[in-house]
Amino acid sequence: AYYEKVGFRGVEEKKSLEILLKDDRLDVEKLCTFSQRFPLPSMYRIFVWKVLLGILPPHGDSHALVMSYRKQQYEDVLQALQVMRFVQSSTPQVEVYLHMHQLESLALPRRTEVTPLEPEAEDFLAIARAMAKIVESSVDCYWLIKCFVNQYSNKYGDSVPHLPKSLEHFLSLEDSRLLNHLRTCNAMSKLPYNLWFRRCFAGCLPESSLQRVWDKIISGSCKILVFVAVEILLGYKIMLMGMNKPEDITQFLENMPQENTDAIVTKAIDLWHKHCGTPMHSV
Amino acid sequence: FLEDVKSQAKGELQASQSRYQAQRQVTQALQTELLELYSRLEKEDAVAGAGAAAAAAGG
Amino acid sequence: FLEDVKSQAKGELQASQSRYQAQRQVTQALQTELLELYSRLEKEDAVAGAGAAAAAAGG
Repeated sequence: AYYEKVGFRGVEEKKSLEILLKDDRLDVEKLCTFSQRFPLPSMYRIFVWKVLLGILPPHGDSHALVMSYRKQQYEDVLQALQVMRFVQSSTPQVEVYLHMHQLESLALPRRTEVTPLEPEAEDFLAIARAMAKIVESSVDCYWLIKCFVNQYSNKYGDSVPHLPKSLEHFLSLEDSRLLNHLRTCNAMSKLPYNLWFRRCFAGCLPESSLQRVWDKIISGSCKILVFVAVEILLGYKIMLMGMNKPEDITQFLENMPQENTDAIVTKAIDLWHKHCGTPMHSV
Repeated sequence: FLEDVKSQAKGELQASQSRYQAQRQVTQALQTELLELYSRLEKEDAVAGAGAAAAAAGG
Repeated sequence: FLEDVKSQAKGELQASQSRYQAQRQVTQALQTELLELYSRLEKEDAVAGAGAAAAAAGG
């Protein structure tokens, strides 16, 4: 009965999304609300992400023209990098995306200096690798990575440093015993916060689970990241309670098992709705 | 309806402007690269010139 | 009035497009120059390499 209900809800949700997408002028706010409340059907996900991230404008009539601009811009930047020999046929695709982004933000490194990658560049690459597994077209992929990364740092840059504190708070509400254990063995300051809150779980969760988390980030919440982290800790409580060295805990979490991630994300979304409320604007 | 027309035009203009901005950033990157190459060439020419002069003096 | 707004929007878009085209011509010219420089540098490097090899063989 539960599955019937969920299945029925799924069909209803998909219909209401389709009604939203039929508008000549897409209502971005309603699309945000929808994506915050419900999972995006995978057939519409990339389209909705492109609209929410401003890669496509609200007006459907403009989509072809705007996409031709986007494609041209992609090709212009790529071609310049090829001429400058920053990019060769052997360059991995995600590094191509990185150099394109660097060129566009006037941060292309000097090639004569062989410097190790900045942490931001490593974060970009991790997000790019995950996005490349979700999105087929390289033009779409580049634009989605770039706009995702830009939106994340512009919109949530100030909140990200506070997320570990928030994690501690919600973990204390959900399971104070686990929190105490982690505190006792000095693990709280060594949790993989970069992986969780700077890379948004890219390289940590498999893409099928990851995209459901990114739905929420793209539509306007970075708080979801905290609840995913809480559910990961709760999900592996037994293992974690058995570890006493902080580096073992970090090591385990950085290479987390990939089996139950869908359930973890589902629980995280429920917990997030429970604590932060479900957006109730009419959809 | 007027707002509609305006917002549609705005969306298209923004995309067009972004394409233009990227082209400007490409220009800057190319210029930086060219400057570096020219200074490298000049250095090499100076070294080659000094080498040739030394060879001529020695011979 | 609506026609007015539309034609203004169209004008702005065209202006943006022509700015883009102009900038694109600049980058094309720079790219050509860059390619030429690269091939000049490569020739010089080859000559220098051959010279060094000859010197080593002669010495």
